[in-house]
Order: sequence, then C-alpha cells, then structure tokens
Amino acid sequence: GEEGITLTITANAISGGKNAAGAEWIKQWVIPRFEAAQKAAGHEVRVLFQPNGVGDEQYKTKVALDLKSRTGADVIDLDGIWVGEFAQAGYLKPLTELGGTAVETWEGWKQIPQAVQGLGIFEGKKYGLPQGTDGRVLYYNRELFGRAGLPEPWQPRSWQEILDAGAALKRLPGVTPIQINAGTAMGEATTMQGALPLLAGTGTEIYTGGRWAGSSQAVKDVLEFYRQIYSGGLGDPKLQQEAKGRDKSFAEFADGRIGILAEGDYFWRSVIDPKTGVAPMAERDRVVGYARIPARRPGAGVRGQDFVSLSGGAVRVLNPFSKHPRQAWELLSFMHSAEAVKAELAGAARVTSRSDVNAEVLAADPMLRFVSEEILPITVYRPGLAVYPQVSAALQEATADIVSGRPVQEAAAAYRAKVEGLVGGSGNVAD
Amino acid sequence: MISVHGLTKVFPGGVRALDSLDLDIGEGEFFALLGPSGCGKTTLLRSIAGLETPTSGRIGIGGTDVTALAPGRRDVAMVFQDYALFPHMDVAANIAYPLRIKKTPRARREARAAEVADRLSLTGLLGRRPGQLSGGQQQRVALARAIACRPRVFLFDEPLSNLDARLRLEARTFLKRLQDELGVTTVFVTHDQGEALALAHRIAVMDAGRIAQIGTPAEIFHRPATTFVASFIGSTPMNLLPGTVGDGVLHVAGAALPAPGDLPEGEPIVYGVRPEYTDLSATRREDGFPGEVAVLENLGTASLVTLQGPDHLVQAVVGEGHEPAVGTAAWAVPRRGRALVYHDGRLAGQA
Amino acid sequence: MISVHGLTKVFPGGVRALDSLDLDIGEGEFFALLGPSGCGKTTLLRSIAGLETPTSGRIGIGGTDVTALAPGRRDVAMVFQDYALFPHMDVAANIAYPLRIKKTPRARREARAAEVADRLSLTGLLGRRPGQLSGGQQQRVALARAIACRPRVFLFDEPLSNLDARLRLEARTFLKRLQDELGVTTVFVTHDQGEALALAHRIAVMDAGRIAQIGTPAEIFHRPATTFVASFIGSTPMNLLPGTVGDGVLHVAGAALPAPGDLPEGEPIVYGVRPEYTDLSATRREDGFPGEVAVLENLGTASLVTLQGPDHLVQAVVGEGHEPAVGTAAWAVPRRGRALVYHDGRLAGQA
Amino acid sequence: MNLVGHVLGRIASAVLLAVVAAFFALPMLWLASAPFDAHPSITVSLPEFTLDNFRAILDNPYALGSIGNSIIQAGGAAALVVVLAALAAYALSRVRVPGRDALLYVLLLMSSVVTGTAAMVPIFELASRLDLVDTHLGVVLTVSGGLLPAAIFILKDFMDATPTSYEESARVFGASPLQILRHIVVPTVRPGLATIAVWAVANVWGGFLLQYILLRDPGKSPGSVVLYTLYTEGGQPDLSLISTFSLLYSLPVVLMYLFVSSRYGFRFHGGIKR
Amino acid sequence: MSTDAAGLGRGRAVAFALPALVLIGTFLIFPAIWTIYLGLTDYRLTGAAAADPRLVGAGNYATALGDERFRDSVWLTAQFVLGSAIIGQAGLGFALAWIMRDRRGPVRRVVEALVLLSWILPGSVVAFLWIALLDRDGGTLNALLGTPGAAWLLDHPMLSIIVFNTWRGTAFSMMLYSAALENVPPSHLETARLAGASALQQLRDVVLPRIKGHVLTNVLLTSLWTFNDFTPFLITAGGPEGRSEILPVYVYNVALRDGRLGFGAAVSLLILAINLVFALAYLRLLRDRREVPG
Ligand SMILES: Nc1ncnc2c1ncn2[C@@H]1O[C@H](COP(=O)(O)OP(=O)(O)OP(=O)(O)O)[C@@H](O)[C@H]1O
Ligand SMILES: Nc1ncnc2c1ncn2[C@@H]1O[C@H](COP(=O)(O)OP(=O)(O)OP(=O)(O)O)[C@@H](O)[C@H]1O
Ligand SMILES: [Mg+2]
Ligand SMILES: [Mg+2]
Repeated sequence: GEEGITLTITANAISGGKNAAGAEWIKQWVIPRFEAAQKAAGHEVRVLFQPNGVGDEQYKTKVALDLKSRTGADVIDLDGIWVGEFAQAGYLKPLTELGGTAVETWEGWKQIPQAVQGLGIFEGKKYGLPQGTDGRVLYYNRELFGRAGLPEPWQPRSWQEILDAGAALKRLPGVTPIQINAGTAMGEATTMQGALPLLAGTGTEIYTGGRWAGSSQAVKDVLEFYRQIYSGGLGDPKLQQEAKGRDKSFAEFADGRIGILAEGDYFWRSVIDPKTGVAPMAERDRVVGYARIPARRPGAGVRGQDFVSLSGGAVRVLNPFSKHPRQAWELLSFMHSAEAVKAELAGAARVTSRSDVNAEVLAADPMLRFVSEEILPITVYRPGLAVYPQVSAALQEATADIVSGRPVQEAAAAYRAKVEGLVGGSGNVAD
Repeated sequence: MISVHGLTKVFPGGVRALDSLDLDIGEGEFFALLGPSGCGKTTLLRSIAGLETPTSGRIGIGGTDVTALAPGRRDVAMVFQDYALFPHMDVAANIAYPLRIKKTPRARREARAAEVADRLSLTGLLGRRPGQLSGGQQQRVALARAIACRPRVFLFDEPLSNLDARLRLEARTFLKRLQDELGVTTVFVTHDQGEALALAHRIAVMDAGRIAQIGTPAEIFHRPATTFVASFIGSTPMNLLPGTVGDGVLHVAGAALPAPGDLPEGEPIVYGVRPEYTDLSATRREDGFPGEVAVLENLGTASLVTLQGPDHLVQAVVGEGHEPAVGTAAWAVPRRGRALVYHDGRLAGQA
Repeated sequence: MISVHGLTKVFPGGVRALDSLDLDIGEGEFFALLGPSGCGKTTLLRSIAGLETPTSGRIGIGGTDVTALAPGRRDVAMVFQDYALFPHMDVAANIAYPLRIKKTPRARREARAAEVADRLSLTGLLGRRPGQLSGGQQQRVALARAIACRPRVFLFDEPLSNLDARLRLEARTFLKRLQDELGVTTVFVTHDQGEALALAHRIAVMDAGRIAQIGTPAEIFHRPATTFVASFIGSTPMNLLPGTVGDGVLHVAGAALPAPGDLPEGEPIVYGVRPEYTDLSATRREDGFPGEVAVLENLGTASLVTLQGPDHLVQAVVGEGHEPAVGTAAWAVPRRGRALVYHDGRLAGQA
Repeated sequence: MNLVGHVLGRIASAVLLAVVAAFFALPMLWLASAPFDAHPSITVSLPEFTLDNFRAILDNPYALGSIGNSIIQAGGAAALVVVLAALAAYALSRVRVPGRDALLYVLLLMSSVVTGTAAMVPIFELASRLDLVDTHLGVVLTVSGGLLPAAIFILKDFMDATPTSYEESARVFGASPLQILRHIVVPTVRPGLATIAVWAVANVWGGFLLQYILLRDPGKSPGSVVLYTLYTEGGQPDLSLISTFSLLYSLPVVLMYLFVSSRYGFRFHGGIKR
Repeated sequence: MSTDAAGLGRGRAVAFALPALVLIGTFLIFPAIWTIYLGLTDYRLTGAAAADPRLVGAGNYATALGDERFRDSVWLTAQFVLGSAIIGQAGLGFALAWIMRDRRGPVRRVVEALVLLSWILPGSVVAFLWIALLDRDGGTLNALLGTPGAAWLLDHPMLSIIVFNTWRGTAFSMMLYSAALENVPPSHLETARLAGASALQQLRDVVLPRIKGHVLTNVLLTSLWTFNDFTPFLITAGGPEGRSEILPVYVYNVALRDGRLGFGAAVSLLILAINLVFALAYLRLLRDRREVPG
C-alpha cells in the first residue's frame, strides 16, 4: 500500500525572497525529519515543497483555482480569515473527516488556547491548525514623548488621551503625531490596525449574531475619531493615500518622525528589529514603548473591557482532494509539534499557537510576552466569511472619505449603503 | 505554337478585360501586343502564363491545351514590368532561382547561371543585389533569369518601360538580337508603337479586349485597318480629318481630293495621312489643307509643323532647312497614294 | 530672367550633384535641361524652386537674389513628375490650392480655377478626384494648378514621363502651344532628347553636375560639342567609332575617310555620324564601314539597320523598300559633311 | 528654403528632441545607478559603488534560472506567434475570404478582454483539463492565443504591402505556395517578422498573473514572477535585490532590441488599407 | 487554379490560417465564451457562490451600470485613453516621427532607442522605475524640480499614469507614423511649400489626409491596448481612493481582490462592448475615407 507516497506542502514563502525563513524551515527541517520519521516507521514518503512569493490575493487565487479543479498541495498555508469562505466553497473539509481519529487524539490541541484555535474553526468545525497569532498595540517613541513633555511609560485610558498626547507631539517640528492606518491604499492594514480595534473600543464587533455593523453610532464614533486625527493635523493624510504608505510609515517611525503608531507585534519583530528588521532601530528596546489600545472610555470596549485588541494569524489546512489524507494529517500534525514549531522560530521570538512553546521562547522578549499575556486575553478575531473582505474594503473606503475631508455623516451613510449591497439587503445589517 | 481561342476574361468587378479573343502565334515568332492603357494586354499575357483564370475560352501551347494547367507547369518564362527581381537574393541566386525550383543540383545550376550571365555581360555583377544595379542591368538580370530555365515561350510585359529614353533604344536592339539568336517564341507587351514596330515579326493591336488588327509592322504601319489603329501607329500621330464624298471627289477640311473608287456618295468619311507623307506648300493649293503655322517641333533631322486651320489641326514633317516661320500661312498637301480613306471607321481605300 | 552662378550642391552623403554650375535663362524662354539619370537635373530645378539649399553659389530670378528666399516667396510654380495632385481634393480644389494658400477670396479663386480649367479643357472634370482621371488629364490638372497662380517661372520635372507613348506625343504639342501663348519663362527637365529637341528654345545638356553644352536644338543636334552629347542626342544613337589620323586620312573601322584640317597626326580620334546620315551600299566602298546585317528595326517610314563589323557595330537608317536582308554583307557610308570628328572627347571638326 | 528659418527650425527640433530624450531617459536612470549602490534607495544618486548586489542576486536560487525560463517562454511564444501569424496573415492577405476583416476586428477585441483578469478561471480550467498546468508549453500556448490576433493584424499590413509580382514570378517558375512563402515572402517581410517577434517577447516578458497561476514549480517561473518574490516578510521591496534583478532581467530584451534594430531595423507598415 | 498571386487557392489558404485559428479558437474564443457565461452568474472564487453559482441573467450588468464606481471608472478610462493613447502616444509619436522624418545619424538612433526601450522593458520593472521617479520623498523628479514632498501620485494620479503610459507606449505610434510618413510623397509637400503653405498648412492639407489610414490603425490599436492596460495598477493601485481606478484595475479589484468573478466577467464584457463602440466609430471614419478614392 503505502509504497512511494508523495506529499506536497505549499506556502506563500520562498527561499531568497518573501518569508525565506519559513521556506528554509520546511525544506531543511520539516521535510528531512518527516521523511526520516516515516522511514523509521516503515513508510516510504516523499515530501515536496511548492514555494510562492507573491501578494496574498494572488496566492489566495492560485490556491482557490487549484482546489476548484481538485488538485493542489496536500498541506496548504492559508490566512485564518479565508477558512470560512474556502469551506463554504467546498474547498476545505473538517480535519476529522480527512485525518480520521488521529485528529481527535492529537496531543497538540491541549497546548492551543481555545481563542487561538478559533482561527481554524468555521461554524464549529475545525478546518485548520493555527500557526500562531498576534496582537495589536500602540507603539510610541519615548524620545519624542520626552521632548513633548509627556509622561512615560504611557498608557492611555481613553481615545481622548491619545488625542491629547497627539496635540502635545504636534508641537515638535517634522513629527507626525499619530499614525492610525486609514484609507484603501493600506488595504486590510486599515481594518486590522485601525477601524476594527477602534470599533471594538466602542463595544461593537463588525459581525455579531449574523448581522454586520452598519451606520451605527459606534461606526460614527470611529469615523469621528479618524476625523479628529486627520483634519486636526495629528496625522499625515498623504501617507494614507500612497500605494506604499504603510512601508513609508514604518520607515518614518524608525526615523523618529512618528509619535504614536498602531501596529501588530509583527512591527516589533520584523520591522524595527535592530538586526533583522526592514527598518531597523538600533535603540529599539530603549526608544520604543508600547501600550494597550484603550476603549473609547474605560469600560466601553467589547465585553465591557477597558482595553481592546485585534488578532489574526495563519493556519495550515489539509487539501480535501488529497490522495493520502491520513499521511497528510501526519505531516500537518508533525509540522505543529512543539519541536517543529520551535525549529520554525529558529531562535526568533514570536507568539506561536502553542502555549508550551510560547512559555519557552517568549521569556527573553518582554514585548512579546506582553502580547501573549496581556493582549491575547482581550483580543478579537475577524469573521472568516466570503463577504468579509468586501465589507472590510467598504470600511476602508469610509475611512478614506474621512481622510479626504468628507463629513462623518455622509461617509457613514455611504458605508451603510455599500454594506447592504454586499451582504444581501438591510436585513443582514445591524441598525 | 501558342493558340488562343475565344478567350474571355471578366474580372470580379465586372470589367471585361478580354472579349472572346482569338490569336495564333507561330513557333519562334517575336510577337508584339500593342494597345492603349487598359486594353487588356497584360491580362492576355497573364492568361497565357496561367496567372489569370480565363472566364471562358481555351489556350494551347505547343499543341497541348494548358487552360487548366498551373503556371509552373506551362514551361513559359515571364519578365515583369518591374522585373520582380528578388531583393534579398544576389544576381547569381536570382538567375538560378528557376533551376533551384526545378531541383537542379547546385553545381549544375551555378554553372548554368554563370553561362547565361556571361552571355548577357553580367558576369561582374553576379554577387550584387538588385538594389545595387542600374535599371538596364536589372532588366538584363530579369532576362537572364527567364533564359536560364530554357522555356518554350518568353512572355515580356513592357520590359523596357522602366528604362530611360536612351537606355530604352539600346535595350531594344539588344533584345531583338537576343531573340534572333535564341529563336524562342516571344510575346511582348508594349504601349509604345515605336518599340512594337522596331522589334516584332508581327503585331496585334488591341482595343478594349479585342484585337483591332494583326499584321507585320509594315502592314500595320501602311494599311491600318481602322481609324483606331491609324491613330495609334506612327512616331508622329496620323492626321485624321473628317470629310464627305461628292461627285467622286473628297471634300476634306477645305481641300478637294481625288476619291478612291466604290465609295457611296454623300457619306461621311475620315481622311488619314501621316505627317511624314504630307508636304507643305507656301502657296494656295486646291488639294492642300489651309492653315497657319502654329507650332514647330524639332525632330532632329526634320521638323514637325502643326497648322491651325479654321476648324482643324494638320501636321506635316518637313526636312531640315525647310521649316516655315510660325504665324505664316501654309497648305498641307497629302502625297499621292499615301492617304487612307476610312468609312464607318474601317479602311475603305487608298488615295 | 533666371541666373545661376557657381551653384554647387553637395548632399550629406558626399554626392556632388551640382558642381559650380553657371546658367542664364532669358525672359519667356522655354528652356530644357537634358541629361542621363543622376546628372543633377532635378537638383538644379529644385534649387531654383528653393526646395534644396545650395552648398554654395547664387540664384537670381528677375534680377533679385533669391538664394535665401523661402520657396513660397519666389513666385515660381513647379509641376512634378508624379503631378503631386492631392488625392483628397477634387480638380477644382487642386487648381485653386495655391490661391487658397495666398488667401484669395473664395469667389475669386473659384472663378480663376474655372477660367484656367476652361483653357485646358478641364471644365467637365472640375468635380472629379485625381484618382478618377486618366494620366493625360492628371497632367493637365497639374499644369492648371501651376498656371492658376500666374507665377513668373514654370518649373517642370519630367512632366511627360508618366504618360504612355501616344499621349506623350500629344501632350508635347499641347505644352509647346501653351507656353507660346503664355510666354512664361519655363525650365523643363527631361531625359528624353526627342522631347527636348521638339519643345525647347534652348537646351542645356548636363553631365555629372556640370553643363556639357548649351545651345538651340539645331546646334545641339548638328554640332554636339562632346562625344557625351553626341551619344546622347538623336532619336537613334549616333555611331561613334574610334580611329586614328594618318596622312590626312582618318582610319576608322576598316574605312579610310577624308580628315578635316588641323588634326594632329597619329592621334586617336572618335568618328561620329548619325544613322540618318549614313547610307548603305551593297558593294564594297573604301569610305564605307564593312559589316554583316545583324538586326533590322522598323521605324515606320524607314528602317534602322545594324551592321556587325569585325569589332564594331554601325547603324544606318534606310528608307522604305530599301531594307537589306539580314545576314547579307553591306557597307555603311557616312554622308559628306555630316560626320563629326572628336579629339580628346571634344569636337575637333566636321567631315 | 529660407536659411535663417532653416537654422532656427533645426535648433528648435534639436532642443525638442533633447527634451524628449531626457523625458524617456529619466525613469531609466534608477536602473543604471541602484544596482551598483551599496545602499540603494528609490532616489537616483551617484552610487556608492559595489557589485555585492549582483553577488546577492546570484545567491538567490531562482533568479538566474527564471531569466532562462523567461527566455524559453517568451522565445517559444514569439516563435509560435511569428510562424502562425505569418502563415495566417499571408493567407488572409492573398486570398479574399468573406468577412475576413470583420473576423480580424472581433478577434482583436476579444484578445484584449481574454488576457484580462476575468477570464482567469476559464483559462486555468482549460489548461488544467489539457494537462498544461505547470508546463512551459501551457504558458506559451495561452499567451500566444492572446497575441495572435494583433500579430496577424499587423503582419497582414506588411504582407499587403509586398508586391505580388515577386510571387507571380516565382510561381511561373513552378514554385509551390510553401516555397514561395519560404523563398520570397518571408525574406521580404523579415523586418516585419522581427518587429512582431520583439513585440511578442516584450509582451510575454513582463507578464505576471497568467504565468503565476499556470506554473507550480518555481524552477519554471519566469523573471516577472520571481521579481515579486524579492520582498521581505512584511511585503516590503528589497531594493538592492529588486534593482539588480531588474537590470539583469531587462538585459536580454535590451540585447534583443539592439540585435534586431541593427540587423533588420524596426519597421512598420500599417494603415488599414483595402 | 486560383487567381491570387501565390496560387494558394481557398483550400490552401484555409490550411495556412488553420493552425493560428485553432490556437485562437482554443485559447481565446473558448475562454471568451465561458467568460460570457460566467458574466450571467453570481460566480465567486470562494464562498458559497463558488460551490453553487446561480444564474442571475443580466443582473450583473444592471449592477455594474448602476454602480457609481463603475461609472467613475469608465470616465477615468476615457480620460486615460484620450490623454495617454490619443493625445499622448499618438500625438508624441507623430511629433517624433515628424521631427525625425529626414534626420539620420546618432541623434535619431539615441532617441529611437530610448523610446523603444521604454516600450520593451518589462512592466513590473518599469513600474518600479516610475514609483522611484515620482516618489514623494526620495523621487528623482522632486529632486530635479526642487519640489520636495510633491506627491505626484496622490495629488495628480490620473496625470501621473497618463504621462506614464505615454512614456510607455509612444514607441509603437512613433514606428507606425515613421513608416506612414515615408508614404507621403515629398512632391506633395513640396507643392504645398511652393504655394507658400506653412508647416501647419502642409500637415493639414497634405500629410493628414494621406496618412489617415495609419492614424486610424494606430488610434485603434493603441486605444484598445490602453483600454486594457493593467500596468498603472502597479504604480497607483487604482488609488488614492479610486481616483485612478481605470477599468482594468476595477476588474482586477472586483474579480481578484473581492473574488467576484461573475461580476468581473460581466464588466469585462462591458469593456468589450465599449471597445467595440470605439472600433466601430473608427471604422465609420474609415468608410468615410474610402468614399474618397485615392
Ligand atoms: N485584378 C483586376 N480586377 C479588376 N479589374 C482588372 C484587374 N486587372 C485588370 N483589370 C482591368 O482590366 C482591364 C485590362 O487591364 P490590363 O492590365 O490587361 O490592361 P493593359 O492593357 O495591360 O494596360 P496597361 O498598358 O495600363 O498596363 C483594365 O480596365 C483594368 O482596369
Ligand atoms: N537627397 C539626396 N541625398 C543624397 N543624394 C542625392 C539626393 N538627391 C539626389 N541625390 C544624388 O544626386 C545626384 C543627382 O540627382 P538628381 O535627382 O538631380 O538627378 P537627375 O538628373 O534628376 O536624375 P533622374 O533623371 O534619375 O531624375 C544623384 O547621384 C543622386 O543620387
Ligand atoms: Mg499592363
Ligand atoms: Mg530627376
């Protein structure tokens, strides 16, 4: 039976390019070890890696086309947000249907917090294994804070306190006080780092109880906050419109030209890391501070929280059309073993999905420990539905409207009209 | 050698380029097709070559019916007006091209090309491209290419018309000698009557898809069968003047001239006489056309005088030293026996 | 009227098309520029028009120096070989175009176009496009356009060469009359010597950017100054045979001929005689060039006979009915006083 | 010609040409400086000269091979397009088929739509059913289908402009249609074929989406796809790699241009004539 | 036997054209018909509609025509085509061909090489070059003009991509017009000059009527290509706020980013229809020309 089985892994990672470390891990660590382990167990298994190095949309399209024509890799990397729409399209099946009883009895489940498991769950069924997660915080530049006479360490308790800090920073020449992503050029970053955390701070989620947030007071409050920043001279509207605006905001923060920046922990790890970052800050640990994102007012956040955050993360799924689903599960679970996950980190610190690994690897990095301990408990995930990207886009457009000076009322109404069109009528929209 | 029967060609647009045309050309004959632009000369030539499919009629070459045969299998060679030398091949390759198509071995065809080139004094040019040749040289290369494949029939479509006046005269003599030597049946299209007269054994004058007259150059020149042929032939245009017959006398443009026999009385006729056979008189003559000298054209050894009459123009050729002054009165007198009388457009007699 | 002094034109590629050329053309003169292809005729004409900037030298028209004047301001009209009629304008608009550019009011220019068209018998064609006209009609439209703006000078660049042989003869006479009537100074380029002889008051024969000879048609025809001009002029090419002077006698191609005075003894000369002035003798003659009749070409009222000698070709024109048979032996005898002797390429005497 | 006006006109046109040349050269300066700069930024500056970037790009496992793939795919497509378009254009130019021009226009219009994003699913499914996914041939065939109509359209103009007397002459000598095409037509329209080949290569060379979707093995990816991998984890362009690779990746088309323009010259006929 | 020059005949002509037609049929017409079908459904790449697309008839078309973003996009595309294809590429291409018509030597070769290079360099590379050129902070243009901080791509997105596309595509027009101008008989120009016509009058009276056919071919092809040109996406991504979202970018965003393939297919067909209107308008002009025998 199992003579000469071939399994394929695909991911948006490629040697010498995008996510090179991930690609190396698969090629150098996962494949040889898994093959060796299988051999030891008496199975002849060959594992191939199909790298990619493109934009997320293109990667998603290619994977979808593969699955649509019932081909493709056996183990596939996906963004957690795509799980729902892929499942609806029949491109994914619950893990248990594919991997059999081995799935239920996998040791790893115990190590993945329930909230994080949610990344791979759609309509109550587990479709994928989460690779890791993250959290959003407010970064601030301590030096600028010092020069602006602001207290430090800094932890705002309401939106107003952010604005106040911005007003103080505004007095420094050549400094953009606050960068909260807005506009369509930033794409999903606007929703993730801006609109949704703010919305959570008003106690609302974008999709609850089968209905999408419309032009509610919550949405208007969010837009009003944007307005205060971008028409009050606290943010740089141009930055929100450039195609490469987000990259530029990174560079400016690293340069000490942005006071406060809302970003995920990825920013800390990969952007301003003194050694490996794309916009390295030699004095990161000394200069950069971080704070939880406050609710609009204390206690006004979702679940009555004082502080809020938003999380995302990638998952790995099994191809339902795999010829060898059980072996594929073995491979998938192998890739999520504690040992493998540690190897994937390759010494770097990152919030993984496994608590056991986190406890070990985050010890050295206070920022990531902060995310893992302080942020994950208060965080929110996005709905993994097919129309979500479009609703998100509508939300981005609404923020873009604000940045370009349109009144809050109008932008909110336009947003609501769009959402109604997208989700099939006002019945599916709250307020 | 070539026989054409009832050949008709109607082009898709409805133009009847050839109209039930019959023609027989003998073995070894140098045959000219002459006629004004658009009369169908090229169409006839191309039909013989097989490049046009006749609407009806038959074409035979050397006794076999070739009407349905592809051009490449008719064993004819054609020289086009623009020579159609292949611009990307050198002279040697151009000359050898027909042999290459016939799969002659390379060595044989190179030898043959060199031999033909030598005969046409092209040896020094074998390595050149057509673009680097003068018009006269190009014409000789085109001839060489046609000769190289030793066809049964040569077809030439105005091969001299792209040469300048001087070269044309030289090429004419050259072509005539070549054909004499090779003895290959040759059909030659031209609209220059001088060329046709000088070169051909026989000439067919065409008009609107039909043949107006076939004959030797002398027949065509001296006894043009219709006013159309008469007006077309001659290095200076023939005087053609309307007149009537009355009492055995022709009344033409103010002159009374003797009439040939059997012309019906009172009928309109056309009186034709070549300027070369018209003499000028400074004094009034009954048998002369009156006029005032309007134009004098130098022909080299002679001059062409145009007389403006009350309502006619007459031309006469006068020898060197006999030119009248412009503006003086003169009478143009046809030479006896040299004039032609046309009735209903056809030759009715000589006077 | 037109004076050209030291005109030189060197093209960017280094071709010296005109080489320090001097020329004076009188008021109302019909002046022909004649010469082989590439001798610079067109370049000279275009320089007069202002379409080429001379490398050095001056050009005057009507007494004013126009060397630096734009073409549109020289008050000349030019007719190109291809007529250059604008295909998208009808005949009336084509004729009126120069007036339109000169901002003549519409009514005035329409009237003028109609008047000129009437003179050239184009009235019925005013509404047609050039594509719907025959070659002869196109030529007349081009003339009408040139006439319409009443310039001081007409410049014609081979206006007849696109017409077929028949039309060319008619157009020639027409052009000659028109120029006589209008009396406008006209410079006319051609490479057809027959045309130049027939039309011009004076002819300049050009060779390689220089003028080889200027003179009336008769001068050029009867006393060509160089062998180049001699070979170029004449409706059949002049016989030019090399020979030597010895004891006051010319030894040319097997014949002994009387020499004109003052030729240096023993020098090589070239003996020229026109075929028209060469008679054929069937019997041996001391003063005749021997040869075998190789080619016979019908010229209409005469025939051109080519004799192949041991190492020369001689041509003679014989009258109707006197044609020898091909292959027979004959002697070509130059007529007394009609032969020209050239020494060092220049005319040295008449014999 | 008025001498002063002539001189002024020459000066004016020279100035204009200089401005145009600057306009066209300006964007390309970056490509000339950044690859040699130790710290390339998006600003054109005198480089702090180094060849390290080239060493780095050579270390990339896919970079050099991808240029080879581009050559295979673009070359294959260009060859296919030139051969098929020449045959078809010749036939269409010489034989009157009813509705020929309308057909060409319709195909031309379709080609622009089908090469767009919306037809991705049909094209992918087609390729996958014909077993062409992840093959060079699949890329070559699909891009050729899109390029052919315009190629036929342009080549037909070339064919229409060659005098038919060449072909008739060869035909009287007994040459077959294929011989005529080989011996006479192809050599005389060679500049046109070269132009079409360059145009086809340029079109395929930059193509990304179709190639990305049709190929699986990065060892078969063309340069356009690999160029997109030269981003960091955060989706930021790695300027030193990108500039260097861009230069290497542009080099073959530049060389091809130089070759073709010196050998045949770029020449267009054109004009819809009938 | 046949009447065409090469003796092809209908049968062999079909055989010559067949390989190309088969390839076109398979990889062009077949997907096109499929796309037409998709345009009638609510098909999506993912989600429930991917598994089970429903026929919506003309629904997509109604949605598109009613969508403000689509209409804006049509308008932007019209500006883009008019600005970059007709005025930019055809205009500049003609100007270059005209200026260089009787110029030989290094100047012409250099200008031609630069123009042609912009045409053949790969699109993705070219996009980087222009982003680098127009960048707000480090852009070469700002450095040259001394306008640091001028955000060309944000403040003038359409102008930027119009200039870009002019830069990108002028080569084709230049080559075509160079060939066309060689067909204008010099004697016609000179006749006009002798009559005293100015350069503009010469263009109007002699050149343009003569090269009308070339102008039409050129305008037809360049507008068609510009209509469907996706490269501007790589520079502005349709932004800011959709202010440079021309139709191909719109389709990309709809079909790929939003995954609405059925709708995207419908929009593609609307683009085809607009192209068709263009083409018919050009052909109409052409027919007007043909009434004038040349
Ligand atoms: N392919 C064609 N389609 C339609 N009509 C044609 C075609 N070829 C020739 N004709 C017409 O047929 C007639 C005869 O043409 P042909 O070319 O045989 O004339 P020609 O005597 O050779 O004239 P020319 O001296 O001008 O060459 C003309 O009226 C011409 O317009
Ligand atoms: N624009 C040009 N550039 C370079 N050389 C030229 C140009 N125009 C003409 N010539 C050359 O100048 C010489 C004279 O040319 P021109 O056109 O005046 O001759 P032509 O006597 O009119 O000849 P044809 O009878 O063939 O018209 C020729 O050698 C020609 O090749
Ligand atoms: Mg003909
Ligand atoms: Mg000339």
